[in-house]
Amino acid sequence: MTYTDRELMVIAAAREIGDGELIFVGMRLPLLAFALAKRTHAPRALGLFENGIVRESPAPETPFTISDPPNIAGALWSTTTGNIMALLQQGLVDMGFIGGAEVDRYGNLNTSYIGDWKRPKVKLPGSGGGGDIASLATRFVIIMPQEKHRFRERVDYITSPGHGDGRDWRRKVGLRGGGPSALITTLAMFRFHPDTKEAYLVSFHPGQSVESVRAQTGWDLKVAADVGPTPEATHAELEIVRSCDPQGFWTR
Amino acid sequence: MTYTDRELMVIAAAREIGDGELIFVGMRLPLLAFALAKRTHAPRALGLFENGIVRESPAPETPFTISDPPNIAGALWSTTTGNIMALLQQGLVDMGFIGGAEVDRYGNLNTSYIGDWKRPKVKLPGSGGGGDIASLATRFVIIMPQEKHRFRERVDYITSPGHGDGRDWRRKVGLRGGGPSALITTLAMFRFHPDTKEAYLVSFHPGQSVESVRAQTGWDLKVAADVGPTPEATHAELEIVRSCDPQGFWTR
Amino acid sequence: MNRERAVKSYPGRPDCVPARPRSILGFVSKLTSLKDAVARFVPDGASVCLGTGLEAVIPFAAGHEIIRQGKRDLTLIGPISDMLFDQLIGAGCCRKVVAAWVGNVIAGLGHNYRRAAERGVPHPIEVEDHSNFTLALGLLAGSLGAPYIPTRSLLGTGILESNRSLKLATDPWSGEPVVLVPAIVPDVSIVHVQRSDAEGNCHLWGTLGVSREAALAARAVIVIAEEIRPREQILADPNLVLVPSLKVAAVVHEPWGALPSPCQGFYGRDHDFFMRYHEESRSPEGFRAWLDKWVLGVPDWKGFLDLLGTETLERLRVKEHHLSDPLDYGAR
Amino acid sequence: MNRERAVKSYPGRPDCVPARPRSILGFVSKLTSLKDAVARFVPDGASVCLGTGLEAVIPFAAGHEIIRQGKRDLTLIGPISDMLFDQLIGAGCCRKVVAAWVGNVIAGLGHNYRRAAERGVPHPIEVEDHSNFTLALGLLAGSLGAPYIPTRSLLGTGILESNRSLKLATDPWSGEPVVLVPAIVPDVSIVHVQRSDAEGNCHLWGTLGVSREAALAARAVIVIAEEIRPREQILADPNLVLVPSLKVAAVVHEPWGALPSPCQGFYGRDHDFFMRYHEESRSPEGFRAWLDKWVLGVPDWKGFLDLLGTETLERLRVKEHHLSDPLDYGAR
Repeated sequence: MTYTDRELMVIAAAREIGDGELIFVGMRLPLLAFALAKRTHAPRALGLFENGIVRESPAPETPFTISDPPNIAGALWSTTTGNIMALLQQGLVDMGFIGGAEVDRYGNLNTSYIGDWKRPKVKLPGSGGGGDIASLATRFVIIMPQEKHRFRERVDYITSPGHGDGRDWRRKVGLRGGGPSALITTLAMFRFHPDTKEAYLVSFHPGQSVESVRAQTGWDLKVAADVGPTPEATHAELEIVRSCDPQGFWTR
Repeated sequence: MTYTDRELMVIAAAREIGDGELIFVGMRLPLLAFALAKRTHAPRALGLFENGIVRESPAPETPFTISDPPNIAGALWSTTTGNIMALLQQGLVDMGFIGGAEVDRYGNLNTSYIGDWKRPKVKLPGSGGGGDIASLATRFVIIMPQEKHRFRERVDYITSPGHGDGRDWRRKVGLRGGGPSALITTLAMFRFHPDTKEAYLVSFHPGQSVESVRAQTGWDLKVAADVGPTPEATHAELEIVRSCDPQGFWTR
Repeated sequence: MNRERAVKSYPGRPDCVPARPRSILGFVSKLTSLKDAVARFVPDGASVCLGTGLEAVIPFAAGHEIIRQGKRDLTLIGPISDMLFDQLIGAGCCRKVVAAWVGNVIAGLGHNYRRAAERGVPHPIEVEDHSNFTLALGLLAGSLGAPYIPTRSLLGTGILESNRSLKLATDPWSGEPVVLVPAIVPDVSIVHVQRSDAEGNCHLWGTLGVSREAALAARAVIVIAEEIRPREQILADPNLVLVPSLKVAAVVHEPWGALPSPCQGFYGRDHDFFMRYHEESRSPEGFRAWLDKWVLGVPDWKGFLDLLGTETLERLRVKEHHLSDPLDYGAR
Repeated sequence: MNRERAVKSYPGRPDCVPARPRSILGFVSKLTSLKDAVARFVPDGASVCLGTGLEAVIPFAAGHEIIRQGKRDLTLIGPISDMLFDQLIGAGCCRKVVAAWVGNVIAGLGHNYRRAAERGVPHPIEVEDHSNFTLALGLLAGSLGAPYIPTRSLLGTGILESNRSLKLATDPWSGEPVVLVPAIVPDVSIVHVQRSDAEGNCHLWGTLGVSREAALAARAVIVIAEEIRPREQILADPNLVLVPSLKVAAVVHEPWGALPSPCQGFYGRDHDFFMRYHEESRSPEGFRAWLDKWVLGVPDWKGFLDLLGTETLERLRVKEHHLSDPLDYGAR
């Protein structure tokens, strides 16, 4: 059974969700990943949304944005953005998903400025809740398309803090959250070294190889000793993903 | 038509309320004063209550406490204590009423400790919202029984700040509210000197005199040049007060 | 055991990142008896926030159960607390009070509070003086996971001297003085609400006071509800939900559980009860007699209500109902 | 004239004690046309908070009227703003943006925002970068009348560098670094709600975002309502009232006024409209054409709805109604 990179990204993301965990979800692929996890290995996971929503189960039909009425009806709680972010700052949120325009070897994300922020080449939309999730969640997972120009040795601007310049940078700057635990791209999957906190390749998606992934990475990429193909998407997983995205708006 | 000291206190307090003003009301006599003002010269005044209530009109029957259900039904707003106090800190509240166990010549109030707070002779209930009203309201009015031992040269402990040690003390300590504008007692009425900020006698209630009031004041009392009897309670005023306190629970 | 951790007491200033109440998460029913809820989630030495609705929805049923179980060394946190803190102090349950006002609102002073603070009877207590605003801000900071919140209230007062938890500082923008109020994080907050489901998704309306901040700031929440409703009925209005149920450790169905304080839409205030308590608690012996009759002399809240009598309940019961307009959460 | 004072624009960091909107107080009807409300309460140079419900209840009707009236030098304040800020920037109304995210949520980048920030087209704008949390905390501080609120978010980020309004400081208790977020006090906040009375006592439910903090922090509030209801119906649920009406300067009855964003219980999101805007606004000419058609080419919101067409409205209208359980506010 064939599937798209995005479908595999959703499935890989879902596998990062533990049962009973509090997950800061957000839009697009993470929303599908949350729906998948709930219907497979994490039935007791809870989803948080920055518009003020806590949901036990995803909306019956996948909303385009987190504020679409179907995402509010049937919520466990509909409160203020501040009260949701407060759960992050209280240290209660186990994991959050973040995307980015640029990432570097330590998992720092830039969604603000390409080039010098004083005279930007490109003005990106900004943090949204990304900077808060990256700062405060117990761990976070990065989901983004992989292209060499997006995978930088050093990002121009840190919007969402990863591991800074590595090692105990987060502790030194006073960040309480644990930082990025995984990086899921259109080509591969990365984790972060427990000591150096540098991203390393753990698996490549179908049709990819260590070399093809390295070719789309803007730094001298470290590779796991046991690197191999990303675990296949199962038939059951794909059926759920497709039932949540029948038009393939997100995953095609 | 005869009336009690407390009835006159209510009437004098009501006269301190301006039309269209935001008034931090509280319990007991101030609640009656607010009801009276609304039905006479200040129909557009609004009442705030520290349990989270904003009312346009007093409850149909005078409640024993501000949290009795009749004080919530028909409110303009029922919110948190914090949101009500926030209106104070925003500088939007024109006047608040405060009582006290002890007051001094500069209108500082003590409702916390008689004697040294480390080894108190008497432990009083504490600030409640009094310290906040005194700190933050544009002005406040003190209502309390007058006895020599309660009218101290200097209070043992400042719970609700008046004019400190006088002059520009409030500005020096950083208080934004204007401080006490009037002191209404069972015997008389006082105001505060615009420069020295010291309380001085402006009028005495029926049966009292400058001397009798001075005899119940614990400091060398200043007296207004035009001191005289407190303006009489009118028949109309008394009828309203008595209709709000038919059992005389508060005013007898 | 995990549950114990969720309400473990922290010495000194509460850490403003509460322990994750892991075992509390999940969708099992949390319905339990008041006895069990207090036994499990109000350990000796815990900091307990209650009386968050000011003069309304005071969880007297829970307070009396705490007394019956002889809890000790509690830190009581609440804005004005009305008569409840005075009872807990007189019964010897309390080591420290963090409050803006302690007494009997309608009658004035709290006799047990005075005896404890002035003469160490039944034993000495520590008092942390607040105003209603600084207590609300401390709980708000706790609910935000923020270390503190600055305010311009209480500048120049004795409270800054007697309450060592408050710090004087300078607003770095204006250079003006501010008071920093540190986060208050109760080990457990006990809130009385009109209705809840079995998981702790609950609705509170009428007087809020500091109930929301107290519930969000706490490491664990005990919900005492007048009514237990099916989940769909509660989640039909998710904006009204007081606190996410993942914070709730126990749900107790205890009708009339706030008496003699009022509960909007259910019952009014029993004014006379407060007045009688004030008279009867003037002496330690008088208070002891009151306690023996109303708390220790009955096995549970049902026993209290029986003593109070059905006539009183009938008199206090709300008879004129005023219903709000329903909200349409329709989505398609 | 007093009214003008209530929305007077303050240079630099907003003072966190708003001017008392005196003339706003009092119980006259504040019902007015959107035209008048924008003309009187959104002066050139004002700081305006809108789009407080994140992707829902975005006051597009008000935004389009601001463009039609050619307002200039506005400071736009909002968390994610979706498409609205991009439109106001492209139309040349905006001097400064205070936001966590500016673009088109469903489609990504905001073309006008990019042109203005990268090339000064139609003219340069100042950007104050926030996260959703720091923006919410800034408005919360404003609503509290507090000068600032500390947070542990954004430590080590570029936002602390590019947003000079944020200060790095030390928690005096733990000695750990914190970010101080100064109070944000909009001259006027524009909130879209389901229902309001003529005085501005209003009910908002569904997605709240930062709507409450924004309304409480502002010097004045413009309420845009789907329905105008009699006062008794609104005050039958005083806990749901968003902001005390004394803060409200104007009440505008503008059904469908949040389209193409959704409004819980009334209508869904017009997804296609956002996608089409993204395509059509790629070039300045394309945006101009879009603006001429949808905003400048119509006299008012009614005109916009006519262009949109009744089929679209019918498609978006909520047809499955889910009503909440009424609340009993009975008191005796």
